[in-house]
Amino acid sequence: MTRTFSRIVETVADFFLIFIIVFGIYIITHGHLTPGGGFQGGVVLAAGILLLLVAHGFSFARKIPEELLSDLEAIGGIAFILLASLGFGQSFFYNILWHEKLAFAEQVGRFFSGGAIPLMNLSVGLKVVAGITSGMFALSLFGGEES
Amino acid sequence: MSHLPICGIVVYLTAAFLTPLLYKAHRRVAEGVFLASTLSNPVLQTLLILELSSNSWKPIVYTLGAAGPYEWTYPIRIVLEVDALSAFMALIVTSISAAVALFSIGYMEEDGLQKYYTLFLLLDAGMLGMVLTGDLFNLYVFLEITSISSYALVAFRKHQWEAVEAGMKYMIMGSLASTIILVSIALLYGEYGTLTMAQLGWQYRHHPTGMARVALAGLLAGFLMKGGIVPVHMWLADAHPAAPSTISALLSGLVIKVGIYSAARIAYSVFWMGTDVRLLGWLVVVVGAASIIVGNLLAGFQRDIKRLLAYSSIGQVGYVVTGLGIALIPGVNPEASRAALDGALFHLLNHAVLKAMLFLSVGAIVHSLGTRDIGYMGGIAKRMPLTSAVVLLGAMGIIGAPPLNGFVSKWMLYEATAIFNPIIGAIAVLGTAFSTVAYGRLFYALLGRESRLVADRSPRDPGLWMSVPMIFLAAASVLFGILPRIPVVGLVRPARAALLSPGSYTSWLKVAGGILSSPNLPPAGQPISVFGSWVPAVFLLVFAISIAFFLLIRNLSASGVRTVGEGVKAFLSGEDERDFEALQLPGTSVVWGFAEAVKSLVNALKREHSGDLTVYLFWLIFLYAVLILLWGGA
Amino acid sequence: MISVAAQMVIQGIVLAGIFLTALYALLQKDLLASALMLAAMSLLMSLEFYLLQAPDVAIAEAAVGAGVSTLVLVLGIRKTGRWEE
Amino acid sequence: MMVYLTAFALIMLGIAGMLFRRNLLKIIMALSVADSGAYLLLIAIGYRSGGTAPILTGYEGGPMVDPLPQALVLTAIVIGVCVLIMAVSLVVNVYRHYGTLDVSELRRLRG
Repeated sequence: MTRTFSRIVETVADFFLIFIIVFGIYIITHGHLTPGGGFQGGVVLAAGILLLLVAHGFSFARKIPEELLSDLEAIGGIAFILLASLGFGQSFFYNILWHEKLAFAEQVGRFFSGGAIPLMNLSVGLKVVAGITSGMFALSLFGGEES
Repeated sequence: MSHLPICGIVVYLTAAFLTPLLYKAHRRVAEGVFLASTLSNPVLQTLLILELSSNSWKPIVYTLGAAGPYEWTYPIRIVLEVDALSAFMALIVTSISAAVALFSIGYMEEDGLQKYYTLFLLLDAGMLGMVLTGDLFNLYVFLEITSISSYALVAFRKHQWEAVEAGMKYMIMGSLASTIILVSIALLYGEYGTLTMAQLGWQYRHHPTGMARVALAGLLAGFLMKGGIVPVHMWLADAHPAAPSTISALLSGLVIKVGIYSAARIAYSVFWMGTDVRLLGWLVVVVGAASIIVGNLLAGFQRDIKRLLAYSSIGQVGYVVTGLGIALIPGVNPEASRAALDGALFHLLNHAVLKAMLFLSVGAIVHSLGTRDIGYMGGIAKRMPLTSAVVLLGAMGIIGAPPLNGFVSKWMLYEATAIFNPIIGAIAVLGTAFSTVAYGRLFYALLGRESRLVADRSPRDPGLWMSVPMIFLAAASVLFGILPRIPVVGLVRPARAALLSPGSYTSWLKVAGGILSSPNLPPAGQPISVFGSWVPAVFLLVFAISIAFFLLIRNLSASGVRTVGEGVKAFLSGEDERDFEALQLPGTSVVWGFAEAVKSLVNALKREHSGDLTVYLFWLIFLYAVLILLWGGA
Repeated sequence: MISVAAQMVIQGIVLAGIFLTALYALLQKDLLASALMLAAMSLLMSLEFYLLQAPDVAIAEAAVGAGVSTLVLVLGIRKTGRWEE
Repeated sequence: MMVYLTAFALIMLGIAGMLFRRNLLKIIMALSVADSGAYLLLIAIGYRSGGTAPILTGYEGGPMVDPLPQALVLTAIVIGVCVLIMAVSLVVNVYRHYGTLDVSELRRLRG
């Protein structure tokens, strides 16, 4: 049960991992322009990391410290709330960066548009990657039978 | 625009994400943030109430992400809508969780896991969001935040089989209920194209459709499950004892109340104005009355003290739901209708205070003894005088003993139910009788002879961190009992008025016609006195029915005598008492005779609580189907 | 732009596929096979979401349903037992 | 119409699966089938015949499908995956304590 897969599987997984990660990052960063956003990209990235987990065996999960993941998750959450709080001059979640032309305020359709939304997508993506990965790692390490 | 409505939620969420980061730096810092956020929140909600009352309780509408809710011609933004009822609930949620948070600093010392603070704060944020929100989308999101963190907290002690089993059942039942709620929200959206509750109420008033009624059936079934009402209460008795005691206090004190609140908000503010809700109101009254009987009765037959409290929660929430159901029925004596609603809301507040206090103090006892069996708690009152005093005070409050707050709200409910229907009134009285038996055993046990376990462990009263919240809650209970006018006039009446005037809930909408008036609204009358009205004939009838019940039980009771054995441990000291071998109990003795009398009923009920998840799920689907058939199809 | 009739046919096939995979997944005694069937259902579901003009949801459903939740279920099956008795 | 029928069929199928299957993992799978039915129902409700996806970039006029149900479904998917991960980790715990996944064996708490 604890045998990892063959060398071929590992290599193929490593190869595809690059594409999965690029695709995930694309989905997150273009969230305000194209379908997708923080959550979708985050799940895709998490799925990539989990592919590593499957291909390289579950002991791989031990190499990534649990604390790092929970820190990243917390940072993602705080960043999201801070960005939402920026709008307190008007109302919570008010997109002040865009309405006041402070940052990311180019014309709709350009990459640097959308105000706080791309930043929010980033923080949500961070939170989702860290959350799902840590949940899965906890699950896969559970019971300590693979060692 | 005032930002008070959102502030509480933001404070909780920020603290929830900060604590795991700070925990690594220093544990005390994380605890400080945890305490600061939970203790500051009641202040924020008090300010919110002051702002509301200074504006003659006109609902505050707060729009997320824009200056106003209107994008086109109808409200499209996500809104928070705070009226007197929401603010009342928000104050309860934040104050009780502040007390519990203070207690858990001392209590969770050993478990001390950083996840606990995050989950606790997320649970608070979810509940606060549920009571403050003004649209169904948000309600669903916050409901799920609440539910998921409570599943996680029930299963917090994963190394115990009990927590795992209870968490599993709770989670699967709760998820099915959430799915039913989601489907109902989808149906409502498909019907009316909006999820803002005020807008939905307006639409339903003008175009009531069958599909919307089906949706209401689903929403009610789901939220009644979250509120632990018979027949979908089975998870509660498993889940609440399995959690750590602080979490039990939150779950029993607040989470189920928030479920009831959501059901009431949807039934009253959205659907009440549209159609005749007589049948629905009766259905709610019947499930409430069933909860009163089942919960309080089964509480008397538990050896596990936390399970006793959990069953008693079902019974007490039954009172709240009965009161809410009575006011839902049009054509009831308006005095009774108002008294029922006052009583229900005040009992909601009182039960939150009392159950939090009971779970915290019982938690301290369980913590120091290492067992939850009442039989081993004999004579602990001498060793832990403060804690035991709080337990017994809470027990008296729940029974409804006169100087305490439970008495006032129960009295209002007795009167309302008696005027409404004498049989329901007698059931309300009977429920109190059952709960007296249940909590009476605590008096025997705690004040009785010292058991060997207590002598061995020699427990002591907990430290300052844990004593202060207990004393605070006990003081609140006594204060509300002696001076019920303060909470009733200050908080409960405005909340009741808000619930009974759905027109004001929708009044901010830019629609023709202004404020709606409901066909179901009872005509305005003289404000009812705190203790209601006195109608001798009705009360005589209720008295007669109660006596008939009593005689029935009395006649069923065993006529023989019984030698003391295993079964009375709980009332003596918990050990097999050699000295008491000769003691004999006659069949008329309160506790044993009563137990014999209702044994067949209790055994039938216990068979129904078989622990089989499939049966529990079946009951949820059954309730849903009954609601749809009786009300959706009509 | 595909014609309306063609779209109806495609949708019919996809929806029938969704239903059949779900049915098969729930009737199957082999838990691993059911987990994989659920993944297939999720993929078809995301295709259906795409046809219904919900690309956001389609991406999320594909990543979650076919990726993460299948893996979670497979992990759970590995830790417990493969066969439903 | 077909979509609505499929959605309701999936919900019914999921509920039936939860009621008649005895294996906990199977019950969780049935729950996710019922959830999928709810998602499909919501998306179908938001669909406007001939509408385009609700994305501003490259928008050329014409009807758009309703974005709100899609947002609701996304939220529900997030919630669903959280519940799934937690449920499976609880199932693993159940297996450790009870040695079985049969719900009729999971009956120590009762009465």
